[in-house]
Amino acid sequence: METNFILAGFGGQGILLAGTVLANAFMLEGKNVTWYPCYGAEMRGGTVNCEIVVSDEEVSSVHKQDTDIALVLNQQSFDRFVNRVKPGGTIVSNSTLVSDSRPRSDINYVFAPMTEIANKLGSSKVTNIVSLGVLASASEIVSKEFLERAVEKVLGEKKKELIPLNLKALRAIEDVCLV
Amino acid sequence: MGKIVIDDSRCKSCYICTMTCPKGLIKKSSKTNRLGDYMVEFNDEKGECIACAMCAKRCPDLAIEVYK
Amino acid sequence: MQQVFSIPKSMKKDFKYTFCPGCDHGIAIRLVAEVIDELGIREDIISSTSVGCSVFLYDFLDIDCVEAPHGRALASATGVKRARPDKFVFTYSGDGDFASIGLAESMHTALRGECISSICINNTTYGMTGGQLGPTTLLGQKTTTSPTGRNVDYYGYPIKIAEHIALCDGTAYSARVALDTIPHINQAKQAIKKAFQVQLDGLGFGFVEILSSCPTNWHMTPEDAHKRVREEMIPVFPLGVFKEVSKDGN
Amino acid sequence: MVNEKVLIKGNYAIAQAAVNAGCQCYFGYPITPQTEIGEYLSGKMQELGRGYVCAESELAAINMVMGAVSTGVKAMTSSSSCAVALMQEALSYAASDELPVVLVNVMRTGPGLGYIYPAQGDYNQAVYGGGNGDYKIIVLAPSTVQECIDLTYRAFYLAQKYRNPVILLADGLLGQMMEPASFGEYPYPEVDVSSWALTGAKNRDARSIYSVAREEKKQIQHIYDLHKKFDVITQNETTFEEFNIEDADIILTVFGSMTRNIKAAMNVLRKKGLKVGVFRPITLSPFPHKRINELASRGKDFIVVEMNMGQMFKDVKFAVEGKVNVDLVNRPCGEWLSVEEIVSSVEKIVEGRKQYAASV
Repeated sequence: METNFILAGFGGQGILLAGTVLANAFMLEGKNVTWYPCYGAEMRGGTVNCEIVVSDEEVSSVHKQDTDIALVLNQQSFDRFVNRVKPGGTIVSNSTLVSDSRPRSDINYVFAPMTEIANKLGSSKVTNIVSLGVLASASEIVSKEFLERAVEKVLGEKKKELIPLNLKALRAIEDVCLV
Repeated sequence: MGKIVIDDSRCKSCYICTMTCPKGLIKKSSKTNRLGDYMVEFNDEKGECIACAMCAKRCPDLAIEVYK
Repeated sequence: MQQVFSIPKSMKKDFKYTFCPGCDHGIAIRLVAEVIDELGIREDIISSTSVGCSVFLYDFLDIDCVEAPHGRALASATGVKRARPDKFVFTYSGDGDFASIGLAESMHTALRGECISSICINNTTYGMTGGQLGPTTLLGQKTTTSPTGRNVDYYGYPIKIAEHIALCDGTAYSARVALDTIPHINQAKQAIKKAFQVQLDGLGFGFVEILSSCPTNWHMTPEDAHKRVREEMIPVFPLGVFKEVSKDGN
Repeated sequence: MVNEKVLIKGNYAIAQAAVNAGCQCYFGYPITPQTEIGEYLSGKMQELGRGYVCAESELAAINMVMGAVSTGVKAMTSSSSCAVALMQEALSYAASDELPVVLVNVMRTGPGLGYIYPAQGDYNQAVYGGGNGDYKIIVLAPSTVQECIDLTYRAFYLAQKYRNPVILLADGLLGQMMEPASFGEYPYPEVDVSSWALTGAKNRDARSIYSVAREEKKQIQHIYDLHKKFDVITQNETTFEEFNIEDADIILTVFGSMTRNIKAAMNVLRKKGLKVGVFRPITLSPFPHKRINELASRGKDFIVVEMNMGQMFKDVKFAVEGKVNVDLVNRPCGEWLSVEEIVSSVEKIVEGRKQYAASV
């Protein structure tokens, strides 16, 4: 089985890093995975997204028009990607920056105030990792245990001091309900 | 007293040496090379050459050896 | 009798110059060979030459040599030096090669302060292709591509290479010399030696621009060509040392 | 742990593989989507005491590589499409000089500046070259990040073994994507370069490396020799990958990053009852003409799928010698072909062939 993810936000929100952590988690789980970025010419403030495909077989297509799960951290990304979610798929949104609208009836919506939670933890910079925690709660495919190991692997020795905060961010939301 | 030896196989008959020698000891000869140009010859009957090597230093084809 | 002037040891055995009669390349290469002999560096040399009459250096000098495309001698030399920093690396180019098609490579090699020595033969024309307007063609000079003479409105100005290279911070030595008279030939050899010495001392880029004649493309006798170097070129391209960094850093 | 899997970007994989292969010098100029190669190596090469120059242009960069490899060391540059165009002159020289230049082209779109979408428009540029004269380059086309590593190793080895320039033809997708891969160790023996490398004329005759023999006969002989050498390369080094070829009626032919889509399309088509196989040249030059011809002799039709206006298509057509049908499923540079599009295009072609067969 193959599952596609799109992670999107604005430059500076740590989207590519979140995607890297997610892809590492899948790799550690022994699955086949690809990570593919897309960003505009702007270095900061422009839109950024990356696509992650995980599969038990060889990944068939790194880049696809439609996706199973979208994780969006700002309004612009919500507006852009809500129509690319497959029927029956899920869009997970950062409700701190995305207004609660449900333009389609054939997909699932998850809203969580990710930036707000991150700020409470001490830094808006961990919004991306909070979002992965939400994603894990919303999707069976993503495992929090492997995400934890992936956080440790990606941050590594060089950013060791950041690991505890990020692990906390990952656990900040234990359960979310599909709405 | 000095002496120079001109390597005819290297000389291209540019005649710079004939105008360089302060004593006028190098002259066009009546022999021609493969391009039909007159070759140069060293003629020092009176033993005037002092091996100053000016001819050799200005020879673009390294065709002159100088002895003293 | 003792031989007082002979062919330098670093010349290839039985070499025959393939330059036109009266061409100063022959003298320039001899001076380079003499300097190599005097510094005792022949076995450590990897040189690079690019297209133009200068490319045939490898036929005359008994040293390792890699050919580069037109204008790229300095880039190729940079590669050699970075791969083998312990080797002695020099380039031998013409003005078209060094200052026109290869100007970016030349300037940047100087700016990086590569420990490379570079000889540039300036004869105010593209010799190998038959005497076209080059970067150093003098104002008023007629060439096959400036049939009425180089005028500023139409062709712009010639470049003063040695001065430009001297402005680069990575340059350790930059000089302009000529080959028209015996004293100038002697000075030229000293300049080449210094440009080589700054590399051996690890001071940076060493450069010598050599004003040379091209009797064939100037349509002159060799002697008249030397007269032109003296009377027309030197007033525009003054001889001298434009930069010299010494070992103590001054 | 050299065999441990790491999640790594194609560009970084190529760069680290170059380090492992013993690449002594890197020279480059930034251009998206391959800039990470130069960025990664700038720190790495300094750390290892190896050579690195931020060149003033791509022209300078590849000529620096030529200078460096002439001394017998391994060296490389990397660039992308429109900037690789600038390097063609040097590739022609390097082929004639027999210099083991390694060039990585992480393709973007074209013609002209193009955009940074993944593309396969430089097949002709790499395989047939933009430089002057009769010369041939070895071209390797990876399809996964793992293969970016494996073929970078192979590029350095083949370059020195045959004294021939090698192009690693990746694309923006492979350069930018991450995938689990492991480096292992450089798997090839070191090639003895002592018979030709320039190291200074100490205790031996002086050597010079140049592209032109000024005698007509020698120059002509040189070209014959270069091509004889490439015949040996073709004999020994042509590589390709096949899937479900044996019972296949139709062979989808593809190179590089598009391979995974094609394999997925093959699986879909097989489920629909079409006997489809996949053939992928790994060496685009030397191209596996012989194998394709064998398959054509067995009556298997070909459909070439590529992200350009039909460049490898011509080579496949040439290889089958008119024995079977060859069709093209393609998009211009940068426009991604999805599995669904490939499936429906192949179905249309098959239907068309059936109708044609019924009508004659």
